[in-house]
Amino acid sequence: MSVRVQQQDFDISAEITAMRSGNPKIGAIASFVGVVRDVNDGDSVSTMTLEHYPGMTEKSIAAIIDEARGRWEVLDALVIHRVGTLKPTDQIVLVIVASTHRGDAFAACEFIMDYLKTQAPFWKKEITPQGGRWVDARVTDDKAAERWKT
Amino acid sequence: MSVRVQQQDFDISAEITAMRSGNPKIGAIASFVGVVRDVNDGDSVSTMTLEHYPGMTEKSIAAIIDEARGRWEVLDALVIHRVGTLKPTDQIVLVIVASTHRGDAFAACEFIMDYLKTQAPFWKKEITPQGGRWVDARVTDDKAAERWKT
Amino acid sequence: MITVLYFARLREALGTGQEQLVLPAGVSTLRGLRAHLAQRGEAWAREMAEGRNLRAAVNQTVAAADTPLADGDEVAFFPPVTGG
Amino acid sequence: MITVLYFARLREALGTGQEQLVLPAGVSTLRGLRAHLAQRGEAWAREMAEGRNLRAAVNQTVAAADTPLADGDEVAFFPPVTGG
Repeated sequence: MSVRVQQQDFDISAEITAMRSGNPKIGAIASFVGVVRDVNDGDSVSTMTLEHYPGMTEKSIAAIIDEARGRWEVLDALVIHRVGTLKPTDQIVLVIVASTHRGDAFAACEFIMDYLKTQAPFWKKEITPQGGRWVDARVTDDKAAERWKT
Repeated sequence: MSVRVQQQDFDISAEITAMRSGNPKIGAIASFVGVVRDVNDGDSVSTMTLEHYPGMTEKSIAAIIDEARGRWEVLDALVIHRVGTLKPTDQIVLVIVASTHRGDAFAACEFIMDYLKTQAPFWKKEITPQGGRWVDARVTDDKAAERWKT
Repeated sequence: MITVLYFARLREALGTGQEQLVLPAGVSTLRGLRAHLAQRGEAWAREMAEGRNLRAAVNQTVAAADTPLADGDEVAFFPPVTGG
Repeated sequence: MITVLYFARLREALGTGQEQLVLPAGVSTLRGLRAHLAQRGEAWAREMAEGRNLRAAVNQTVAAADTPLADGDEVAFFPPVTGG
Protein backbone atom coordinates (compact mmCIF):
# COMPACT_ATOMS: atom_id res chain seq x y z
CA MET A 1 0.00 0.00 0.00
CA SER A 2 1.52 3.31 -1.02
CA VAL A 3 0.52 6.99 -1.18
CA ARG A 4 2.48 9.68 -2.98
CA VAL A 5 1.70 13.38 -3.41
CA GLN A 6 4.13 14.82 -5.93
CA GLN A 7 4.64 17.41 -8.65
CA GLN A 8 6.14 14.94 -11.16
CA ASP A 9 4.11 12.95 -13.65
CA PHE A 10 3.66 9.18 -13.19
CA ASP A 11 3.95 6.10 -15.39
CA ILE A 12 1.06 3.67 -14.87
CA SER A 13 2.92 0.82 -16.62
CA ALA A 14 5.88 1.06 -14.28
CA GLU A 15 3.59 1.11 -11.24
CA ILE A 16 1.50 -1.87 -12.41
CA THR A 17 4.63 -3.84 -13.31
CA ALA A 18 6.09 -3.24 -9.85
CA MET A 19 2.81 -4.32 -8.24
CA ARG A 20 2.53 -7.49 -10.34
CA SER A 21 6.08 -8.58 -9.70
CA GLY A 22 5.53 -8.33 -5.96
CA ASN A 23 2.65 -10.80 -5.68
CA PRO A 24 1.80 -13.77 -7.95
CA LYS A 25 -1.67 -14.02 -6.34
CA ILE A 26 -2.73 -10.86 -8.19
CA GLY A 27 -5.25 -11.67 -10.92
CA ALA A 28 -7.06 -8.37 -11.38
CA ILE A 29 -5.78 -4.80 -11.48
CA ALA A 30 -8.27 -1.96 -11.75
CA SER A 31 -6.92 1.51 -12.21
CA PHE A 32 -8.03 5.06 -12.75
CA VAL A 33 -6.25 8.03 -14.28
CA GLY A 34 -7.71 11.51 -13.88
CA VAL A 35 -6.84 13.96 -16.63
CA VAL A 36 -7.05 17.76 -16.77
CA ARG A 37 -9.85 18.71 -19.15
CA ASP A 38 -9.73 21.78 -21.36
CA VAL A 39 -13.16 22.95 -20.24
CA ASN A 40 -15.00 23.16 -16.94
CA ASP A 41 -18.42 24.74 -16.43
CA GLY A 42 -18.26 26.06 -19.97
CA ASP A 43 -15.04 28.07 -19.65
CA SER A 44 -11.86 27.00 -21.36
CA VAL A 45 -9.07 26.19 -18.94
CA SER A 46 -5.46 26.92 -19.81
CA THR A 47 -3.77 25.72 -16.61
CA MET A 48 -4.69 24.77 -13.07
CA THR A 49 -2.89 24.73 -9.76
CA LEU A 50 -3.45 22.06 -7.16
CA GLU A 51 -2.74 22.73 -3.50
CA HIS A 52 -2.69 20.18 -0.68
CA TYR A 53 -2.19 19.96 3.08
CA PRO A 54 1.18 18.23 3.47
CA GLY A 55 0.90 15.49 6.04
CA MET A 56 -2.88 15.47 6.44
CA THR A 57 -3.43 14.72 2.75
CA GLU A 58 -1.20 11.65 2.79
CA LYS A 59 -2.67 10.44 6.08
CA SER A 60 -6.25 10.83 4.88
CA ILE A 61 -5.52 8.88 1.69
CA ALA A 62 -3.86 6.09 3.67
CA ALA A 63 -7.00 5.97 5.84
CA ILE A 64 -9.17 5.69 2.72
CA ILE A 65 -7.09 2.76 1.48
CA ASP A 66 -7.41 1.09 4.88
CA GLU A 67 -11.18 1.48 4.72
CA ALA A 68 -11.22 -0.10 1.24
CA ARG A 69 -9.14 -3.01 2.55
CA GLY A 70 -11.77 -3.59 5.22
CA ARG A 71 -14.54 -3.77 2.63
CA TRP A 72 -12.94 -5.71 -0.21
CA GLU A 73 -10.06 -8.09 -0.84
CA VAL A 74 -7.22 -5.71 -1.69
CA LEU A 75 -3.82 -7.32 -2.31
CA ASP A 76 -2.12 -4.02 -3.06
CA ALA A 77 -3.10 -0.41 -3.71
CA LEU A 78 -1.36 2.73 -4.85
CA VAL A 79 -2.47 6.35 -4.98
CA ILE A 80 -0.42 9.06 -6.68
CA HIS A 81 -1.86 12.58 -6.66
CA ARG A 82 -0.07 15.41 -8.38
CA VAL A 83 0.06 18.97 -7.05
CA GLY A 84 1.36 22.21 -8.52
CA THR A 85 0.62 23.61 -11.95
CA LEU A 86 -0.99 21.33 -14.55
CA LYS A 87 -2.39 21.93 -18.03
CA PRO A 88 -5.13 20.24 -20.08
CA THR A 89 -4.35 16.60 -21.02
CA ASP A 90 -1.94 16.31 -18.06
CA GLN A 91 -2.49 13.42 -15.70
CA ILE A 92 -3.65 14.50 -12.20
CA VAL A 93 -4.33 11.36 -10.21
CA LEU A 94 -3.64 7.64 -10.39
CA VAL A 95 -5.35 4.93 -8.35
CA ILE A 96 -4.38 1.28 -8.78
CA VAL A 97 -5.98 -1.58 -6.86
CA ALA A 98 -4.85 -5.20 -7.21
CA SER A 99 -6.97 -8.10 -6.07
CA THR A 100 -7.54 -11.76 -6.81
CA HIS A 101 -10.81 -11.06 -8.61
CA ARG A 102 -11.99 -8.15 -10.70
CA GLY A 103 -15.13 -7.29 -8.72
CA ASP A 104 -13.11 -6.37 -5.63
CA ALA A 105 -10.52 -4.47 -7.66
CA PHE A 106 -13.13 -2.33 -9.46
CA ALA A 107 -15.18 -1.60 -6.34
CA ALA A 108 -12.18 -0.63 -4.21
CA CYS A 109 -10.70 1.52 -6.98
CA GLU A 110 -13.94 3.45 -7.53
CA PHE A 111 -14.44 3.80 -3.76
CA ILE A 112 -10.96 5.28 -3.26
CA MET A 113 -11.45 7.60 -6.22
CA ASP A 114 -14.82 8.86 -4.92
CA TYR A 115 -13.28 9.67 -1.56
CA LEU A 116 -10.26 11.34 -3.17
CA LYS A 117 -12.61 13.71 -4.95
CA THR A 118 -14.70 14.50 -1.89
CA GLN A 119 -12.65 14.01 1.28
CA ALA A 120 -8.93 14.30 0.63
CA PRO A 121 -7.52 17.79 1.22
CA PHE A 122 -6.84 19.08 -2.29
CA TRP A 123 -7.90 22.41 -3.71
CA LYS A 124 -7.97 23.20 -7.39
CA LYS A 125 -7.58 26.64 -8.92
CA GLU A 126 -8.34 27.00 -12.60
CA ILE A 127 -6.67 29.67 -14.69
CA THR A 128 -9.01 30.73 -17.51
CA PRO A 129 -8.79 33.66 -19.93
CA GLN A 130 -10.93 35.50 -17.33
CA GLY A 131 -8.38 34.91 -14.55
CA GLY A 132 -7.91 32.49 -11.68
CA ARG A 133 -10.86 30.78 -10.03
CA TRP A 134 -10.91 28.35 -7.10
CA VAL A 135 -13.12 25.43 -8.05
CA ASP A 136 -16.23 24.90 -5.92
CA ALA A 137 -17.01 21.48 -4.46
CA ARG A 138 -19.34 19.55 -6.75
CA VAL A 139 -22.63 18.26 -5.45
CA THR A 140 -22.40 15.24 -7.79
CA ASP A 141 -19.10 14.26 -6.21
CA ASP A 142 -20.60 14.35 -2.73
CA LYS A 143 -23.42 12.14 -3.99
CA ALA A 144 -20.94 9.65 -5.42
CA ALA A 145 -19.23 9.40 -2.04
CA GLU A 146 -22.54 9.04 -0.22
CA ARG A 147 -23.35 5.86 -2.16
CA TRP A 148 -20.79 4.05 -0.01
CA LYS A 149 -22.33 5.02 3.31
CA THR A 150 -25.12 2.42 3.28
CA MET B 1 -12.58 2.45 -30.41
CA SER B 2 -10.12 -0.37 -31.01
CA VAL B 3 -9.95 -4.15 -30.51
CA ARG B 4 -6.79 -6.22 -30.77
CA VAL B 5 -6.27 -9.94 -30.24
CA GLN B 6 -2.55 -10.65 -30.21
CA GLN B 7 0.21 -12.84 -28.81
CA GLN B 8 2.46 -9.91 -27.81
CA ASP B 9 2.33 -8.19 -24.45
CA PHE B 10 0.94 -4.66 -24.15
CA ASP B 11 2.00 -1.39 -22.49
CA ILE B 12 -0.88 0.34 -20.69
CA SER B 13 1.04 3.65 -20.45
CA ALA B 14 1.54 3.81 -24.20
CA GLU B 15 -2.14 3.05 -24.83
CA ILE B 16 -3.40 5.61 -22.32
CA THR B 17 -1.00 8.25 -23.65
CA ALA B 18 -2.24 7.67 -27.19
CA MET B 19 -5.84 7.91 -26.04
CA ARG B 20 -5.28 11.13 -24.05
CA SER B 21 -3.44 12.86 -26.87
CA GLY B 22 -6.36 12.19 -29.18
CA ASN B 23 -9.06 13.99 -27.21
CA PRO B 24 -8.71 16.92 -24.76
CA LYS B 25 -12.29 16.30 -23.52
CA ILE B 26 -11.10 13.15 -21.72
CA GLY B 27 -11.18 13.65 -17.95
CA ALA B 28 -11.44 10.09 -16.65
CA ILE B 29 -9.74 6.90 -17.76
CA ALA B 30 -10.70 3.63 -16.10
CA SER B 31 -8.72 0.55 -16.97
CA PHE B 32 -8.41 -3.08 -16.12
CA VAL B 33 -5.49 -5.47 -16.48
CA GLY B 34 -6.06 -9.21 -16.07
CA VAL B 35 -3.05 -11.19 -14.88
CA VAL B 36 -2.34 -14.94 -14.95
CA ARG B 37 -2.44 -16.25 -11.38
CA ASP B 38 -0.21 -19.04 -10.15
CA VAL B 39 -3.11 -21.00 -8.68
CA ASN B 40 -6.63 -21.88 -9.81
CA ASP B 41 -9.03 -24.16 -7.95
CA GLY B 42 -6.20 -25.13 -5.63
CA ASP B 43 -3.79 -26.46 -8.28
CA SER B 44 -0.61 -24.60 -9.12
CA VAL B 45 -0.48 -23.42 -12.72
CA SER B 46 2.79 -23.29 -14.63
CA THR B 47 1.52 -22.04 -18.00
CA MET B 48 -1.76 -21.59 -19.85
CA THR B 49 -2.78 -21.46 -23.47
CA LEU B 50 -5.50 -19.16 -24.75
CA GLU B 51 -7.37 -19.97 -27.95
CA HIS B 52 -9.80 -17.70 -29.77
CA TYR B 53 -12.07 -17.70 -32.83
CA PRO B 54 -10.35 -15.35 -35.29
CA GLY B 55 -12.91 -12.96 -36.74
CA MET B 56 -15.79 -13.74 -34.42
CA THR B 57 -13.80 -12.82 -31.30
CA GLU B 58 -12.90 -9.37 -32.60
CA LYS B 59 -16.46 -8.78 -33.86
CA SER B 60 -18.05 -9.79 -30.57
CA ILE B 61 -15.74 -7.49 -28.60
CA ALA B 62 -16.53 -4.59 -30.94
CA ALA B 63 -20.24 -5.29 -30.34
CA ILE B 64 -19.67 -5.22 -26.57
CA ILE B 65 -17.97 -1.84 -26.86
CA ASP B 66 -20.88 -0.55 -28.95
CA GLU B 67 -23.31 -1.70 -26.30
CA ALA B 68 -21.29 0.12 -23.63
CA ARG B 69 -21.34 3.28 -25.75
CA GLY B 70 -25.12 3.07 -25.84
CA ARG B 71 -25.34 2.91 -22.06
CA TRP B 72 -22.65 5.37 -20.93
CA GLU B 73 -20.71 8.34 -22.26
CA VAL B 74 -17.65 6.68 -23.78
CA LEU B 75 -15.18 8.99 -25.53
CA ASP B 76 -12.79 6.18 -26.42
CA ALA B 77 -12.30 2.51 -25.59
CA LEU B 78 -9.63 -0.08 -26.22
CA VAL B 79 -9.57 -3.84 -25.65
CA ILE B 80 -6.41 -5.91 -26.06
CA HIS B 81 -6.70 -9.64 -25.39
CA ARG B 82 -3.68 -11.89 -25.60
CA VAL B 83 -3.77 -15.44 -26.98
CA GLY B 84 -1.18 -18.22 -27.08
CA THR B 85 0.94 -19.45 -24.20
CA LEU B 86 1.13 -17.34 -21.02
CA LYS B 87 2.66 -17.93 -17.60
CA PRO B 88 1.82 -16.68 -14.10
CA THR B 89 2.25 -12.89 -13.63
CA ASP B 90 1.85 -12.36 -17.41
CA GLN B 91 -0.77 -9.83 -18.49
CA ILE B 92 -3.75 -11.42 -20.32
CA VAL B 93 -6.23 -8.68 -21.03
CA LEU B 94 -6.41 -4.89 -21.06
CA VAL B 95 -9.58 -2.77 -21.13
CA ILE B 96 -9.35 1.03 -21.17
CA VAL B 97 -12.38 3.33 -21.22
CA ALA B 98 -12.10 7.11 -21.45
CA SER B 99 -14.98 9.42 -20.59
CA THR B 100 -15.62 12.93 -19.35
CA HIS B 101 -16.51 11.71 -15.86
CA ARG B 102 -15.31 8.80 -13.78
CA GLY B 103 -18.68 7.15 -13.14
CA ASP B 104 -19.19 6.43 -16.83
CA ALA B 105 -15.60 5.27 -17.29
CA PHE B 106 -15.75 2.81 -14.39
CA ALA B 107 -19.17 1.40 -15.31
CA ALA B 108 -18.33 0.89 -18.99
CA CYS B 109 -14.94 -0.66 -18.18
CA GLU B 110 -16.43 -3.16 -15.73
CA PHE B 111 -19.29 -3.91 -18.13
CA ILE B 112 -16.89 -4.69 -21.00
CA MET B 113 -14.72 -6.80 -18.72
CA ASP B 114 -17.69 -8.83 -17.46
CA TYR B 115 -18.77 -9.57 -21.02
CA LEU B 116 -15.22 -10.46 -22.08
CA LYS B 117 -15.14 -13.10 -19.37
CA THR B 118 -18.53 -14.57 -20.22
CA GLN B 119 -19.37 -13.92 -23.87
CA ALA B 120 -16.26 -13.38 -25.97
CA PRO B 121 -14.96 -16.54 -27.66
CA PHE B 122 -11.81 -17.35 -25.70
CA TRP B 123 -10.89 -20.72 -24.23
CA LYS B 124 -8.25 -21.21 -21.58
CA LYS B 125 -6.23 -24.38 -21.02
CA GLU B 126 -4.14 -24.56 -17.88
CA ILE B 127 -1.00 -26.66 -17.74
CA THR B 128 -0.47 -27.95 -14.19
CA PRO B 129 1.96 -30.56 -12.85
CA GLN B 130 -0.95 -33.01 -13.40
CA GLY B 131 -1.22 -32.14 -17.13
CA GLY B 132 -3.37 -29.90 -19.31
CA ARG B 133 -6.93 -28.99 -18.33
CA TRP B 134 -9.45 -26.87 -20.20
CA VAL B 135 -10.93 -24.39 -17.75
CA ASP B 136 -14.68 -24.68 -17.11
CA ALA B 137 -16.91 -21.64 -17.33
CA ARG B 138 -17.39 -20.06 -13.92
CA VAL B 139 -20.86 -19.59 -12.52
CA THR B 140 -19.72 -16.39 -10.73
CA ASP B 141 -18.70 -14.89 -14.06
CA ASP B 142 -22.13 -15.59 -15.54
CA LYS B 143 -23.67 -13.90 -12.52
CA ALA B 144 -21.46 -10.84 -12.97
CA ALA B 145 -22.65 -10.52 -16.57
CA GLU B 146 -26.30 -11.00 -15.59
CA ARG B 147 -26.17 -7.91 -13.37
CA TRP B 148 -26.22 -5.80 -16.52
CA LYS B 149 -29.39 -7.31 -17.96
CA THR B 150 -31.82 -5.35 -15.80
CA MET C 1 -20.41 -26.61 -49.12
CA ILE C 2 -20.30 -25.27 -45.58
CA THR C 3 -17.29 -24.74 -43.32
CA VAL C 4 -17.41 -26.25 -39.84
CA LEU C 5 -15.00 -25.15 -37.11
CA TYR C 6 -14.27 -26.79 -33.74
CA PHE C 7 -12.53 -25.04 -30.87
CA ALA C 8 -10.67 -25.81 -27.64
CA ARG C 9 -11.57 -29.05 -25.80
CA LEU C 10 -13.90 -30.00 -28.64
CA ARG C 11 -11.19 -29.58 -31.27
CA GLU C 12 -8.85 -31.80 -29.28
CA ALA C 13 -11.48 -34.48 -28.59
CA LEU C 14 -12.54 -34.68 -32.25
CA GLY C 15 -9.00 -34.41 -33.60
CA THR C 16 -9.99 -31.71 -36.11
CA GLY C 17 -10.28 -27.95 -36.08
CA GLN C 18 -11.87 -27.27 -39.44
CA GLU C 19 -13.57 -29.11 -42.30
CA GLN C 20 -15.57 -28.42 -45.43
CA LEU C 21 -18.64 -30.49 -46.08
CA VAL C 22 -21.69 -30.57 -48.30
CA LEU C 23 -24.87 -30.01 -46.32
CA PRO C 24 -26.28 -33.56 -46.06
CA ALA C 25 -29.75 -34.23 -47.45
CA GLY C 26 -32.38 -33.51 -44.82
CA VAL C 27 -30.09 -31.28 -42.72
CA SER C 28 -31.43 -27.71 -42.69
CA THR C 29 -30.67 -26.42 -39.17
CA LEU C 30 -27.87 -26.28 -36.63
CA ARG C 31 -29.67 -28.99 -34.63
CA GLY C 32 -29.81 -31.22 -37.68
CA LEU C 33 -26.11 -30.74 -38.40
CA ARG C 34 -25.21 -31.60 -34.81
CA ALA C 35 -27.29 -34.80 -34.96
CA HIS C 36 -25.65 -35.69 -38.25
CA LEU C 37 -22.13 -35.19 -36.85
CA ALA C 38 -23.02 -37.28 -33.76
CA GLN C 39 -23.40 -40.31 -36.03
CA ARG C 40 -19.75 -40.27 -37.11
CA GLY C 41 -18.46 -42.56 -34.36
CA GLU C 42 -17.62 -42.76 -30.69
CA ALA C 43 -15.85 -39.44 -30.03
CA TRP C 44 -18.39 -37.60 -32.19
CA ALA C 45 -21.35 -39.31 -30.52
CA ARG C 46 -20.00 -38.38 -27.09
CA GLU C 47 -19.02 -34.78 -27.85
CA MET C 48 -22.06 -33.92 -29.98
CA ALA C 49 -24.62 -35.64 -27.68
CA GLU C 50 -27.64 -33.48 -26.89
CA GLY C 51 -26.76 -33.44 -23.19
CA ARG C 52 -23.30 -31.89 -23.78
CA ASN C 53 -23.00 -28.23 -22.95
CA LEU C 54 -21.98 -27.03 -26.43
CA ARG C 55 -22.36 -23.57 -27.98
CA ALA C 56 -22.56 -22.84 -31.68
CA ALA C 57 -22.23 -19.89 -34.04
CA VAL C 58 -23.40 -19.41 -37.61
CA ASN C 59 -21.42 -16.90 -39.64
CA GLN C 60 -19.65 -15.74 -36.46
CA THR C 61 -22.83 -14.98 -34.55
CA VAL C 62 -23.94 -17.12 -31.61
CA ALA C 63 -26.87 -19.16 -32.88
CA ALA C 64 -29.71 -21.22 -31.39
CA ALA C 65 -30.33 -24.85 -32.38
CA ASP C 66 -33.15 -24.04 -34.80
CA THR C 67 -31.04 -21.60 -36.84
CA PRO C 68 -31.39 -22.52 -40.55
CA LEU C 69 -28.23 -23.39 -42.48
CA ALA C 70 -27.45 -22.56 -46.10
CA ASP C 71 -24.70 -23.30 -48.54
CA GLY C 72 -21.64 -21.11 -47.88
CA ASP C 73 -22.27 -20.77 -44.13
CA GLU C 74 -19.47 -20.83 -41.57
CA VAL C 75 -20.62 -22.94 -38.63
CA ALA C 76 -18.66 -23.28 -35.38
CA PHE C 77 -19.09 -25.56 -32.38
CA PHE C 78 -17.31 -24.82 -29.10
CA PRO C 79 -17.49 -25.27 -25.31
CA PRO C 80 -18.69 -22.42 -23.07
CA VAL C 81 -16.17 -19.62 -23.27
CA THR C 82 -13.57 -19.00 -20.54
CA GLY C 83 -11.75 -15.81 -21.46
CA GLY C 84 -9.93 -13.03 -19.65
CA MET D 1 1.33 28.32 21.28
CA ILE D 2 -0.75 26.75 18.54
CA THR D 3 -0.08 26.64 14.80
CA VAL D 4 -2.87 27.81 12.51
CA LEU D 5 -2.84 26.98 8.78
CA TYR D 6 -4.98 28.45 5.99
CA PHE D 7 -5.38 26.86 2.56
CA ALA D 8 -6.45 27.69 -0.98
CA ARG D 9 -9.00 30.53 -1.44
CA LEU D 10 -8.90 31.21 2.30
CA ARG D 11 -5.11 31.55 2.31
CA GLU D 12 -5.30 34.04 -0.55
CA ALA D 13 -8.16 36.04 0.96
CA LEU D 14 -6.43 36.34 4.35
CA GLY D 15 -3.00 36.92 2.89
CA THR D 16 -1.39 34.32 5.14
CA GLY D 17 -0.83 30.57 5.04
CA GLN D 18 0.51 29.89 8.50
CA GLU D 19 0.91 31.57 11.85
CA GLN D 20 1.81 30.75 15.44
CA LEU D 21 -0.29 32.22 18.19
CA VAL D 22 -0.91 31.90 21.89
CA LEU D 23 -4.40 30.53 22.60
CA PRO D 24 -6.27 33.67 23.66
CA ALA D 25 -7.88 33.71 27.08
CA GLY D 26 -11.36 32.25 26.94
CA VAL D 27 -10.76 30.37 23.68
CA SER D 28 -10.97 26.62 24.30
CA THR D 29 -12.59 25.20 21.15
CA LEU D 30 -12.37 25.44 17.38
CA ARG D 31 -15.56 27.51 17.39
CA GLY D 32 -14.00 29.92 19.88
CA LEU D 33 -10.84 30.27 17.78
CA ARG D 34 -12.86 30.97 14.65
CA ALA D 35 -14.88 33.68 16.44
CA HIS D 36 -11.65 35.18 17.77
CA LEU D 37 -10.06 35.29 14.30
CA ALA D 38 -13.23 36.87 12.85
CA GLN D 39 -12.56 39.96 15.00
CA ARG D 40 -9.27 40.76 13.26
CA GLY D 41 -10.73 42.99 10.57
CA GLU D 42 -12.68 43.08 7.35
CA ALA D 43 -11.24 40.11 5.41
CA TRP D 44 -11.15 38.00 8.55
CA ALA D 45 -14.70 38.91 9.52
CA ARG D 46 -15.93 37.98 6.03
CA GLU D 47 -14.00 34.74 5.63
CA MET D 48 -14.46 33.44 9.17
CA ALA D 49 -18.17 34.42 9.42
CA GLU D 50 -20.38 31.64 10.74
CA GLY D 51 -22.29 31.46 7.48
CA ARG D 52 -19.17 30.70 5.40
CA ASN D 53 -18.77 27.10 4.31
CA LEU D 54 -15.42 26.46 6.02
CA ARG D 55 -13.90 23.17 7.12
CA ALA D 56 -11.33 22.72 9.86
CA ALA D 57 -8.89 20.14 11.10
CA VAL D 58 -7.14 19.74 14.44
CA ASN D 59 -3.85 17.86 14.35
CA GLN D 60 -4.56 16.82 10.75
CA THR D 61 -7.93 15.24 11.48
CA VAL D 62 -11.17 16.86 10.30
CA ALA D 63 -12.77 18.35 13.39
CA ALA D 64 -16.18 19.66 14.45
CA ALA D 65 -16.69 23.15 15.87
CA ASP D 66 -16.83 21.99 19.50
CA THR D 67 -13.45 20.23 19.33
CA PRO D 68 -11.33 21.37 22.30
CA LEU D 69 -7.99 23.03 21.61
CA ALA D 70 -4.80 22.70 23.62
CA ASP D 71 -1.34 24.18 23.56
CA GLY D 72 0.78 22.63 20.78
CA ASP D 73 -2.17 21.84 18.49
CA GLU D 74 -1.98 22.25 14.72
CA VAL D 75 -5.25 23.82 13.56
CA ALA D 76 -6.18 24.26 9.88
CA PHE D 77 -9.02 26.15 8.20
CA PHE D 78 -9.89 25.50 4.56
CA PRO D 79 -12.70 25.58 1.97
CA PRO D 80 -14.50 22.37 0.98
CA VAL D 81 -12.00 20.15 -0.86
CA THR D 82 -11.94 19.87 -4.67
CA GLY D 83 -9.38 17.19 -5.49
CA GLY D 84 -8.74 14.73 -8.30
